Amino acid sequence: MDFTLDSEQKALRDAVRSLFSSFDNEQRRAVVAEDPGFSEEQWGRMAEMGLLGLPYAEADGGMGAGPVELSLVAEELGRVVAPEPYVETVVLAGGLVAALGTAEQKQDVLGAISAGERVVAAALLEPATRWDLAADGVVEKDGTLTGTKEPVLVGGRADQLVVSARVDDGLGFFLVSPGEGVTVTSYATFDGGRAARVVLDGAPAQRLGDGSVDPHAALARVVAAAKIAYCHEALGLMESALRRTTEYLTQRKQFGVTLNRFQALTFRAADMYTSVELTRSIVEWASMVLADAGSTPEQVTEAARRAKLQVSKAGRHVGQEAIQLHGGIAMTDEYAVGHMTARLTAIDHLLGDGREQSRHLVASLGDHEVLDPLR
Amino acid sequence: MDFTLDSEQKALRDAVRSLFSSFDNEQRRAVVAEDPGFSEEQWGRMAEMGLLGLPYAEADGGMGAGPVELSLVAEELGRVVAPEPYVETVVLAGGLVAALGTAEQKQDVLGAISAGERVVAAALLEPATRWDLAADGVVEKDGTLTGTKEPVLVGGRADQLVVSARVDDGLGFFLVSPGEGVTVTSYATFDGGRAARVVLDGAPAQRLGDGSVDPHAALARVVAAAKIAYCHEALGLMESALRRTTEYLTQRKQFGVTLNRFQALTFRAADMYTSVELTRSIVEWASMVLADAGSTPEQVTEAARRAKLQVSKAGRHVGQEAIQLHGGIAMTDEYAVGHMTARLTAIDHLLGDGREQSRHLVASLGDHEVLDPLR
Amino acid sequence: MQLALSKDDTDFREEMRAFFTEKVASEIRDAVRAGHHLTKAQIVEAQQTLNAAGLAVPSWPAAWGGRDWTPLQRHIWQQEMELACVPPPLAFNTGMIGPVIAHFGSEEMKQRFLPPTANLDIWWAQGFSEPDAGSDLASLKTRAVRDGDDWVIDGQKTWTTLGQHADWIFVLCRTDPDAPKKQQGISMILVPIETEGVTVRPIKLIDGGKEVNEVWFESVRVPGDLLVGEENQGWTMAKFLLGNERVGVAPVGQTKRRLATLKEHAREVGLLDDAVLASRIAELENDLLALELTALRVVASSSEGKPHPASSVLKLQGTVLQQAVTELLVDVAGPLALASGAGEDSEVPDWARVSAPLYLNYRKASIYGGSNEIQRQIIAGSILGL
Amino acid sequence: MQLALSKDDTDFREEMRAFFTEKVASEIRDAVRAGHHLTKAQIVEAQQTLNAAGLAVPSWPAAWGGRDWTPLQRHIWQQEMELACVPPPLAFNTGMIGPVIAHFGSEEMKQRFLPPTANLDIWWAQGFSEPDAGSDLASLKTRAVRDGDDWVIDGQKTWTTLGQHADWIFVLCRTDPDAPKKQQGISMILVPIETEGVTVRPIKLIDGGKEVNEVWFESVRVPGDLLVGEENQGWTMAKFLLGNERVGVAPVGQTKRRLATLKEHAREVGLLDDAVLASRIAELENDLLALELTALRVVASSSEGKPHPASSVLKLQGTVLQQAVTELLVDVAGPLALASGAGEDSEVPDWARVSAPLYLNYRKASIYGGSNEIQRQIIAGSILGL
Repeated sequence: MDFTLDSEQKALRDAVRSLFSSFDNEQRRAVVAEDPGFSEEQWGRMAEMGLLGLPYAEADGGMGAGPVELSLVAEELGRVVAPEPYVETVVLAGGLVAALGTAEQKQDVLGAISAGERVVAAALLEPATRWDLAADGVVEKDGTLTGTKEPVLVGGRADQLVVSARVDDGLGFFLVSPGEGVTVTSYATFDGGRAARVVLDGAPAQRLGDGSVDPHAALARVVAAAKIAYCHEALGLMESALRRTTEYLTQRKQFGVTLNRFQALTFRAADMYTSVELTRSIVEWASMVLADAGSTPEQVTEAARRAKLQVSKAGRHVGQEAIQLHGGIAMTDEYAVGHMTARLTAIDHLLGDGREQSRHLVASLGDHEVLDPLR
Repeated sequence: MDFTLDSEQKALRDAVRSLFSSFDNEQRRAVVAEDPGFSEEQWGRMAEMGLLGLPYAEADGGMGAGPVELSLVAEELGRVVAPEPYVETVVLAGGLVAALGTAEQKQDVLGAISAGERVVAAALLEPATRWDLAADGVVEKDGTLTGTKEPVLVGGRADQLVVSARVDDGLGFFLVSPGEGVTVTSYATFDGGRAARVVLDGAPAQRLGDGSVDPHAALARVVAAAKIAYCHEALGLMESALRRTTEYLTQRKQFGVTLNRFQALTFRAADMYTSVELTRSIVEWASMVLADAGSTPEQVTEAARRAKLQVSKAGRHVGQEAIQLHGGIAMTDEYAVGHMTARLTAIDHLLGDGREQSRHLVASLGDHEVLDPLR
Repeated sequence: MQLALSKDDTDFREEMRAFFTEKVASEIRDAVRAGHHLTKAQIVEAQQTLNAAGLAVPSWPAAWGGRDWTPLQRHIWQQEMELACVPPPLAFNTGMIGPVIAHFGSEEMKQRFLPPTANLDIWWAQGFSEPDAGSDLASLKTRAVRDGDDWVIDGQKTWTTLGQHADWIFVLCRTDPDAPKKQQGISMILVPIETEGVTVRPIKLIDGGKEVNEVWFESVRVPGDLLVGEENQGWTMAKFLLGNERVGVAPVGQTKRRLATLKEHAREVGLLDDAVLASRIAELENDLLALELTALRVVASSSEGKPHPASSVLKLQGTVLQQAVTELLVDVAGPLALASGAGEDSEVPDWARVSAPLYLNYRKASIYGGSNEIQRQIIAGSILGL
Repeated sequence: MQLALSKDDTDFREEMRAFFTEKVASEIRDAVRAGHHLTKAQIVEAQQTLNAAGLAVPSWPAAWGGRDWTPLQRHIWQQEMELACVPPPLAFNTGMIGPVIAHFGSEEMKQRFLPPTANLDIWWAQGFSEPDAGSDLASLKTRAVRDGDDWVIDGQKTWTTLGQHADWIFVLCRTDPDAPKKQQGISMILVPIETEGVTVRPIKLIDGGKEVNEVWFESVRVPGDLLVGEENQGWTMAKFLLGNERVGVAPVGQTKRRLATLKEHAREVGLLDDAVLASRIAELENDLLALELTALRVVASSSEGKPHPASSVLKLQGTVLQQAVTELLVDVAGPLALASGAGEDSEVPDWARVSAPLYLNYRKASIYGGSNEIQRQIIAGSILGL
């Protein structure tokens, strides 16, 4: 067991950090104020650096990198509250294509994602369900889809959608392009992003894959990978929120002294640090479980749940305290910390909140005497 | 709605406070070290003052006072961590006799309790059950009882027991005297009190009442009254623990200054105060609900649950923080605060802990839109 | 001790309930219930409806529209108003500057300002906080200098809630920079917002709303008679005002109503069957009950302008529960909370769409109006003697 | 990054697990599992079993019985020991004075003391805390004065854990009362407990146990060669020692084992079907996992005597979880916890009877060994620069 990064991983992390080094809250506000809610230029640069194809096979235009590399990117994006839809497009939508698609579909879609030529969105959620991603409010018939998906993250900007739908033999995933039979209504989300209502009315759809892969198993693994990536994004957010808070405490004066003279505040910052460190441990472990070839699907699913449960708790703690310890300034759009809290809140409620993870962990509580992270 | 005490109530409170004014932790340690774990002399004085017959009808030798008066006594006992088994004997055991007994039984038992001539214990719990007081591990047959009750608070000292048992038509309550067919094994409890294992083997028993009162309803009301009395005892404990803590913070020096110079500590004391004030409000309200002739049995049961839920949360908070803010000294038997925490822990787990109350409150969550304490 | 309300109080409650649910426009109450931001016109309409019935300024002196209610009646009035989703009278008018003018102002000033203040013909803004004086209010820097009969004001205020709607602003200014203590040498001056040199700029908050503002004063000249009370008496007025603010600051009724609708939504999405979520709701209900009972205890023992020391508990715990309920509402909404910007054609219900912005917005509750740290300081210092 | 253990480490773990579960007396392990207090003889027997196999002092220098294990191996050793309910080697010997003597002591002192210390032939007590110096250790008042070659010690120590079993005590004494800083002028002196003038008095704690003591020193005379290292070097040794203490201070394995048995008991009493209780267990398991993984991260980057700064997180969160598990165990026991004093003939199970005393006893965990407030101070100051 080894938590250290190798030199290539460090180089990747530094490169991503450098790419976003001048990205500040002022820029972010300008970018998220206009559709599509992220910077197309930056997206292009990410493609040039190979970040958008990071997890895909080289044959499909990708870099063939693993979950650890992906996690480094997500963490750096979190650190600066970058609005680029990395997890949504690369891990979730692209991940479904990589897991389920035919060779041809993979080359087409993943190649286009990797090159930054196509933004792809996963249309999984439906208004009447919570986290049941095998929802069946959209139905396939004669190669077309009918039904409504909402909220679909990045749906308004997407060049292509990966849509879950009910088919005769259960669950199917389809590629749909905006156009005939597809009505997309885009709107802003509270974290500065975009989501859409996607109404399908006999929309032409191409089924992903040749039926040789179990769609439920593929979905479970892709969702686990996306959860873990979100957890790393959240970790970056928390570390930044903590850093901003400690900086503020050493600079802001009240009652004639800087705030770090108030022990009640510094102790709370210490508790934030504790939350962040505990989160880093479990989130990095989850990436290692995902990366390990010996992990069973159940172990991967469970590791993702465990990381996300911790992120839910720590994200609330750190996000709320970061605002409180700052005071009013952190409530403003002009200051970055509030946006970190908003994004942490969004991540908490994507792919299942803490209670949802806990509910599943309770179900397997009797399967083990103690948890053992060592293998 | 009025939270103020009248002058008689204030006089009663002051008299009880005065009775225990010289009772300190040194005395308490001496008293709880020896059986029966409380002071027979003090018990006698309480009888003389009329405290032991407070809630009973004058015809039965009591004072005919109400729940508010009773709550004042319990609160003062809590304030000094008095080990006298007031709630156990007067409210719980005597309360069952008062609710269920025949006129003759009431005169006999309640008269003897009021006069301090007899300590009576309620033997309700059984080893195999949790808070199911209608447990039926003890069975009646031909006027005798067989089975085991444990833990029975004050069982070792009791001159008489009120025992719940299974009878042909359901639940029955019986008067049992130590002696033939009764084996009592007494031991200390972690809060300085005493409990016992009571093994009944064909023990002669006299059924309480003439069958005209529903035993379940009577039990529910007596348990509610006992819960509320315990809540007041806990309130007294918490107020003392808070007072001790603030005194300590202003006296104890560390790093050259008194501890109240450390803001992280004083803020935590402020949070303790908040817990205590919130507790006082709901606990006093519960006494008023119990006292109000217009309250339905359901309202009384619910009010007791609500008070006990708050006491469970606040008692843990205040008890744990009182020790932590003191440091090591509060871990010692020589210092009173740890005993307050121990007693708060015991009360938490008597007649249902916070989770048990919450479980029942959840069941009626849909019965109301909002809670309204005003009538 | 007595549980039941008196017959008078029961009647009073019925009267309040009937008025609030029958006389205040249902469109306004529906908007409040849904958690939407109200327009200025809606807020004005609601307050004028109350004022016409003598229900806008019950705590004021009777000569200026106040009612000689008991503390319990005032509590019932507020509870019923909140439960009925009636927007409360604008606090800057009825809870802050109104009582200050009534208590400290000249007869002339009272006659000029109190009636339009009660009726919201004048919309007041609060000019207290400054960029460099947050919790440390007394370190304020905005200066007012005598020039003949006039005052000339220079400085900057911030966190001015709803300042964009304001007609007037009451401003704490430093009038004696040489005073030995920073609390001395402060005065309260009334300023028409249209005066030359006053600039109001809304601050966008993290929930996307613009409810607070920065206000700049550049050589703003106002007549001398707009000084409230006496020169350098401002800190006394500020304390008087903030004391009033704290008493009414635990919006128990509003939080109860929010929790009731949350419970309904939880049932709709099937979450009331989740024992963990249901127990969070049940325990929050209990916490709110304890808070409401504490408000009843505290309110009864407060005397005019001198709040019960435990009123800090109301502010502290009041915001804790406000925030807990808004947090729980996002949990009930789950992923649907992401549809915060969706329009009315969305199938995602309105309550789920407003949940996350509401949650983010309410992070302010423990900061503004005397942060929870300030409340703990008050409890530790004034009550516990630490 | 790499999840799997190497083959060597896997083998190492198997070896440890086999040893602890097969070679340490099962009566001792059962007593630990049941939460009973161990006798002195049991603690000695366990440590001697470990020492005979070279497993008592792995962190010491190899010359004195240490093993050149990796940090991960040391972690595995501790985990497996705790999971197998083996009592760990006495911390005062192997984690405190042993390393101090090995690092600061003379060759003669090492030869004299280290072997019997490793084998628990000498039972050491810690003479650090004083009645008026709790968290503020450096303000200690116990004095040692040179008299010829000897030291004469006067003062009082307290919170001396298991001092009633001790053969020797290592004492921090003030040897230069005129030193400019209170941290200077302190020395570490070894004292045989049987020396005339040493009095040990057990302190009864709130759980009824007597595991800590007061120790008085009245004109206690010991030879000069019992000074460890140099005069006035005591504070350096204390910091060295307390740094060591913190690294191993998160008994994750012990808490995991407790939670596992708690889960079993919850199942027995039907509480695993209570979703709220079950979710508390599941979330505690997750918290423990995060703590264990943090220990693995931190341990790997600690170097000898210089703990990773985040080791304060281990102490802080380690005690939080220890306490949470003991609190939850009382909840599982419910009213049966009241039978704490019952004998073996009671039908109330043993685990329920020990639950409340255990809970009360573990309130100490966040106080002793550097209170959680001290840990927060360290994190805020040393790590966050506040």
